Amino acid sequence: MYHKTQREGFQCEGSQCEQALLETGSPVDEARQGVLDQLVSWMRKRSLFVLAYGTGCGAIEMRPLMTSRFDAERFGIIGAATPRQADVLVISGYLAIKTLKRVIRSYEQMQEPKYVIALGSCTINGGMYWDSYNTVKQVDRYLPVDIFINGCMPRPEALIEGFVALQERIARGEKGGFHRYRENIDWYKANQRRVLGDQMPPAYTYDWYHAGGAA
Amino acid sequence: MTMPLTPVWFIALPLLLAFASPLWVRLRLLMPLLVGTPAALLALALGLLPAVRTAPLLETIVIAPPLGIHLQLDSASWLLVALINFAGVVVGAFLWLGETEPYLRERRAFILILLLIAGCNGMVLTGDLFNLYVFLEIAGVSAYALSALRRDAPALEAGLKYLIIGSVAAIFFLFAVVLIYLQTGNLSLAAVARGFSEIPGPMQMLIGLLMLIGLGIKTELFPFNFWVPDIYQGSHPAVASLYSGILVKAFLFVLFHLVFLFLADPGVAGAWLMGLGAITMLVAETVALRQEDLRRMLAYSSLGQIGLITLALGFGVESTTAGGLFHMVNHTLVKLLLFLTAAILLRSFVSARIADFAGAGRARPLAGALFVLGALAVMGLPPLSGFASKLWILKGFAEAGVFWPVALILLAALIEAGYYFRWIKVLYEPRTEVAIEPSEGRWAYLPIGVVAGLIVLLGVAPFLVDDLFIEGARSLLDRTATLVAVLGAGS
Amino acid sequence: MHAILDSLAMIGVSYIMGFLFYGFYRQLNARVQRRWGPSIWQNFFDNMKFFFKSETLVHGPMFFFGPMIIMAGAFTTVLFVPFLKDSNWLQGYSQYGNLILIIYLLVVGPLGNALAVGSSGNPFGVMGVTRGLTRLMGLEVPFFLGLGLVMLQHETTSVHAIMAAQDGLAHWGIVTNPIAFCVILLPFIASQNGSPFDVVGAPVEVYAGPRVEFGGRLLGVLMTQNMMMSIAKLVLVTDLFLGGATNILVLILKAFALFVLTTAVSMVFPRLRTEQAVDFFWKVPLGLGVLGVILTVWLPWSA
Amino acid sequence: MSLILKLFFFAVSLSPTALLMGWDGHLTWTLLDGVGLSLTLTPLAAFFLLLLALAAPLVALPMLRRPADWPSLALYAALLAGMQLLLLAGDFVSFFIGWEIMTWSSYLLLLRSPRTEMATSQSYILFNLASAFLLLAGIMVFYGLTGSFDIRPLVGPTQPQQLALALLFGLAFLIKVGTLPLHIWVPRSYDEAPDIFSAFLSAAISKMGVYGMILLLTLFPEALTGLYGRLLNGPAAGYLLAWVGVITAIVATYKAISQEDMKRLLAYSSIAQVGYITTAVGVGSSLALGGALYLALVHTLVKLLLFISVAGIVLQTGQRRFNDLGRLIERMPISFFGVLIGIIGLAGMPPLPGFAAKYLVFVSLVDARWLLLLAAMILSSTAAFIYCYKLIYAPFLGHANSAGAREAKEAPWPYLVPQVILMALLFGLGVFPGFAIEVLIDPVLTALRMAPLGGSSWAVLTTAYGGYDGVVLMSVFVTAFVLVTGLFLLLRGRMRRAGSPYDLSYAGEVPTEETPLHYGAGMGRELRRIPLVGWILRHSSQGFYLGLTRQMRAAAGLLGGFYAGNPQTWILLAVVVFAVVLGLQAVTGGI
Amino acid sequence: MLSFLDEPRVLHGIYVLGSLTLFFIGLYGLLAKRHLLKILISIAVMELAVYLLFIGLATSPGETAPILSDGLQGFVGMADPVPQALTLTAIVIGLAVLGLGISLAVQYHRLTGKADVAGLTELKDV
Repeated sequence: MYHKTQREGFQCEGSQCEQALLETGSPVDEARQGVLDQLVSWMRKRSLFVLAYGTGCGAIEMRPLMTSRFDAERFGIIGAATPRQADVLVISGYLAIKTLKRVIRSYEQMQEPKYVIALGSCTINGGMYWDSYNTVKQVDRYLPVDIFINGCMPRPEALIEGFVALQERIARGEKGGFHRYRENIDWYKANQRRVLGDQMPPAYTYDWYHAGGAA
Repeated sequence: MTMPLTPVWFIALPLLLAFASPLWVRLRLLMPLLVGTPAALLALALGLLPAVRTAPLLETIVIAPPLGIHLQLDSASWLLVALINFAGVVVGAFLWLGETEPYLRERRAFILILLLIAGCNGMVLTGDLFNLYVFLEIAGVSAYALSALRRDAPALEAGLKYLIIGSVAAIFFLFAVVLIYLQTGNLSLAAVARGFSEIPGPMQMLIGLLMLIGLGIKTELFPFNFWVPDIYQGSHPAVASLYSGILVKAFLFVLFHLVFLFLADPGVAGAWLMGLGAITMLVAETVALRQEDLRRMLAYSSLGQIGLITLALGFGVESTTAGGLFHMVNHTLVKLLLFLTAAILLRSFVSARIADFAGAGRARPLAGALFVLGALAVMGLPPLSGFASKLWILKGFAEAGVFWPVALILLAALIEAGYYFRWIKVLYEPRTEVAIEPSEGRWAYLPIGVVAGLIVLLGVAPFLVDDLFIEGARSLLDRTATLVAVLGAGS
Repeated sequence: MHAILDSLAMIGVSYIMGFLFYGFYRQLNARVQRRWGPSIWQNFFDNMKFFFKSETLVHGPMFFFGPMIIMAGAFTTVLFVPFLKDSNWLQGYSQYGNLILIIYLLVVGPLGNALAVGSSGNPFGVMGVTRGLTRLMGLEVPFFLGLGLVMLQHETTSVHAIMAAQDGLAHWGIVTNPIAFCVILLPFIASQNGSPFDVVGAPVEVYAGPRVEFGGRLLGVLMTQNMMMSIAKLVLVTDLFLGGATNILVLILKAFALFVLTTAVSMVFPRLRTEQAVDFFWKVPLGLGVLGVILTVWLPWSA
Repeated sequence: MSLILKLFFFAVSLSPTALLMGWDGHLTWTLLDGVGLSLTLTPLAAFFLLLLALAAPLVALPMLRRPADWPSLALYAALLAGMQLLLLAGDFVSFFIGWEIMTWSSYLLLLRSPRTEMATSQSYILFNLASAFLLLAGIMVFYGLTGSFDIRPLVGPTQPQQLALALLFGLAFLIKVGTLPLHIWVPRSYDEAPDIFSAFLSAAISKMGVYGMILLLTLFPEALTGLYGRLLNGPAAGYLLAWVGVITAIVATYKAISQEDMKRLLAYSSIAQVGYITTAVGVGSSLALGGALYLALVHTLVKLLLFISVAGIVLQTGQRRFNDLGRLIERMPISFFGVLIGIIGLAGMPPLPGFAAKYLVFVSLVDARWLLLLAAMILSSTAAFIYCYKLIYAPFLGHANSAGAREAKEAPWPYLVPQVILMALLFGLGVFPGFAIEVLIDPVLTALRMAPLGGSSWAVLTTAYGGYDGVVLMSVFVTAFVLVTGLFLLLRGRMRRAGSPYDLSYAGEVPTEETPLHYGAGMGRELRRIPLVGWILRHSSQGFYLGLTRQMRAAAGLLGGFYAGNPQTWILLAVVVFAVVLGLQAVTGGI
Repeated sequence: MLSFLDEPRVLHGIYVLGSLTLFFIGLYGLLAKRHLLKILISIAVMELAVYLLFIGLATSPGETAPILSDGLQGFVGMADPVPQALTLTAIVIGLAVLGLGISLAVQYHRLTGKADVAGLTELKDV
């Protein structure tokens, strides 16, 4: 149930592309099937550095993950201090518009391959903030989410399950969300601009993608 | 008509020419003669040098025996005479070429300067106590008048102050002369010297004290020198250069001449003078630290150097005495340089306050450079002449194993650096708004340049002249030789 | 040829030892905290993952060369530390160096990297570098004083000679010169970026410190050199105080023992602020060092 | 005309080189009765002449840039003449003459800078003249003892005599090198001097103090040991000197860290470096003196390089404070490398010769068993890393903080040529640490009747305590570097250039030009919280000298009161003196 | 009855006392009076005291003035001529100085309206 507003519109360049995006699964990357690639995927799977972005109440659920009780480190999951070092961005809960800018900025600063996990109902459809004027309802429109973990809030066990699911995807060599972001950068940027207006973060990544992405 | 070239010309010539001044005004020869007279005397001195080096020249102009004027030109007094006349040439040339203030280029100034030179020459040459008093007064009166020549309030004030203190000094000196005559019945220096030891001790003491105060005021020693900065400040710098360069040197010479001649053992008096010299030096250098007026600063610096010379001469050892005489010469050169440069700067910048001199060295590079050279020389920095003489003095003390004067001299030099370099820094202050006017009287730099050249030359090659100073020191110190020369071997 | 093989072997050994030791450290840490902890290979995985990141951000040439310099410094350090005594192998170029050179080589790389940090333009990184340098300033004093005691004891700066002098347990440095060992122990932990003194890279306080801008493959390089450098230091201390080793197993054993000792200290103390750490070094280890100097040099019965 | 003059001036600046190559005689010049100058070139002096020969033309080159400041050039020529006289001196008089010419000409050069303040110039000249006059006093004592000005060892001096000499000469030279309580003239003058001339001040002129100190050692029969015997394994008198040096180094290092101005930082770093040299001289063994000479050589090269680079930066940006610079690496790459090599040498990092020098000093301290000194020296030399880093970070890295820094261009070639030459020299000496030992230092040590350090080849630095091989070290490092870079580039994956300098990981924030991103001046500020460092930074000896100045001025005012009166006061004073003396004489029974 | 006054010792004693008194009067005036002319007069008085002392002590009772007039060919029974000659010279010089001093003082007064020695404050330490 969406609350449509002028600011957060669905009137993008055509609902086809939007629909296509939503239906696109995560096909296995055709190019990456060699032994080395499998090995690399396996390494990636075993080592996930998490940039936990405490956007909402989900932040409180992130902490126990690292403690003795849940011990995410046994999966190779460990916190990273800066986006440059992180592999996974965890959006923990509802995303205010003010926060969105920072989240986009952080996401764009991460080095590929990078993944996004979104926690809770709020990131899926706004959840209890469905009619808030300043909360992003559907994170997927602004950032390519790989895994949604539903619940309000999801317990750490659920979080671990989500991480394991992500690890399996990585191990399978599926294309991550960052591919989607790269290929549909114009769409994402348009969505972002619609919400953020002149508060848009710098267009470094946009320029980079458009320049062909080669150093 | 052949005129014998005798020392009497040193006194007679300037006097004669001075009193014939109306003639020179008419002939427009005033300025050339102002330079020419001392120049001629300098030439005469140089001509007499070979003779003086073999034996002192004695001359007695008999009025009626035993009355007469005794003149005595030995190696020591030759140095002073040459120095006095050289300074006369330089200052005269500066006044002539430098387009200085008109009152210094008139007849009055001409007379007074020549009288001053004559008086100084006379003081140095005379072998007679009373003549000494007379020449002292001649020099004194001309100096008072020279100070007041500008006739504005500061100049008159300087003249008056100088006159009062100078007269008091002369009275004390005269008192001493009277006492000496009453005790010994003689006025001839040599004769007095022979009989001086027979005067009872307390009377010797009294005479000594009177003499010390009389000459102490004139030679600017510490507790008697408070008048100096005022006079130097009130007078034209060129005149002040004569005071510092000629007058004080002549008095200093007289003081030590008397001390070394009268006293068979100058040890005690020498120690007193050394003490006074040291105090003079330290006090003057310290006070100079605060001076904001260029002329006063130079005055205090003069005092400090006088103290140094007194300290060196008072020690009474050949090497310090030679060094002291050398330093006298150097100090005269340096003070000529500094005061004349100050005159140039004062003309351009009107005020003598330190604040008004900011950037003067950049606006007047040549004057600035000359001032720096003079300052370096006066502090005794090599390779300038001040260093050579200071080294000589220090070496004398070190040879004798007496180190406290070494320490004091070096301390004083350090304090001296404290204010001289302050002035140098101000001279080269970056200041853009210094108006660079076209400099008039470029020729004024000529005599100063000559002095500067001499300072450098004497600093680099003092060996050219060091014999003169050694001989001078010997003749100053060697009492018996003088007595024998004047009074005959039998005395 | 031998030299090349030997060098490669040293680099390999130090790398393997490095990630295994750190893997062990993480395991042990987890067990102390009643967790399972990651696998002992976890550091290797992390390292490899970074090496195979498909994107690496650079801020300019200096930013790129910094990690290269630090890596080259790590290689050089490793090659100048003799791993074994009485052996042809694992010697590297150690006979061309000496103890003081090694101590300085340990700093060359980090300073090169500090340039890269600076050129990134991130103030947090530079702040971290400054903290690192400050800590270095604090720890080097007692550390070097301890080494000075050792150099004095053996009258040489050659690590080979010092190792050779320690034949038999009774002649081990830790026995003959226990004060020196005590003096260097805590600074040694700090130089390993061990726990009470690890404020340099503290994520919460300075946002990861010097590494704030490094990601991808460059971070991989930094991790690698860190592990190798640690091993080089461990081996060095083993050489100086534990009598060196004649074969690789003994070496690993001794180094591991030392590692466990430092780990034990690391795990139980909370983090100190930089100035606290420096002050601590200048009071406790340095005081101990001064005591050592008085005992070994100043007192009349000492040589 | 101006070109010819410039060429002439450049030729003058090459005169130390010519002297070094061509001098093989003995020249005498009589000054006064019994005082003559005799000029010879001893190996020790030749070493320092070499330093001068290195510094003179390299400093002259940037000085010749248009528009030439002719007075500066003339003064520089006088300065060079004075320093050569000082080095050639076979007797103390010429030594002193050279010393003084150096003092005043450098002072006048200092005044050519528009930034020089009164306090600076006064402290410069007063301290240096105090040094000169102490020297002269020492010379006089020496003359009193030996009856000659020739520089030669004393024969059978008593201990008080030795002490007097050591104190006078020692203080003179310590002022010149600027050790601790006597250093306050250094930072100000190095900072405010003309930018290029600072290089010469730090590189060449301060070395003359070092020359003096080593010369002083040769005056005594057993150098420092003869003075108060031995302490542990070194001279007891030297122990004091060494502590003076080390404390100087420590304090100056911390002061350097807290500076916000490039040149002042370099000035304090000079003080610190010369502190090391003082320490080494204090140890006095052959190893230590070798180390001292080596340090002097390296410091000359490094400070020339750094000051010239910094002068280039100041010239091009018009800024000299760390806060106002930044990110010049892209605009002034050669200067960047100059400063980089410079700080590596300054910090004593292995591939460069700074390490060799420090190594010798460390080993000599171990040899003398002065371990506490060793620790203190390590404290200073590791703390030096901080200011070294600051020196390269703040101007070249980080973010440009002023218009000048944003629009700067590379320094002109007269600044770059010396930098390149110096870099090459430093690099060469670093690869061949034994070269300096064998060719430059051993002859000096032999001449001082000390054991030469020797070495099997130029690549090796050898001591009894072990040594290292510069060539192997360098080749290993370079190979490793090439290998690592090559392997890295073999890895697959994209390199991505940051979109802008502000593309920073900044807690999700977006920094802009206005964000205070540059950490230049603040660097090291937190060091104040360390008790010892805080104590050092809070204290200064400046207050003492200010107090002294105040007291002098007060005394001047007091005494000046005498001169302020009117004629009656003066006469009264004279009469009172007269009466008092007379009365005293009467009381003591004279009359 | 007053013939004891003719004894040289007594007479000389009186001269000494008298001239010293005069000298101190002059000194007092010099130190205590503030008018420029009074100061100059005091100086003249001091000088006078010295002349008197000189002449007085150099002359014994009964000696005649040392004037070589007709018939007198030698200095017999005359006072020592030297002090007389010297004093004459000194008086001339003193007169010159005094004249110069008074002219300066008068000029100074005309220029500034001041005649107070304590008012000479144009030149001083700054």
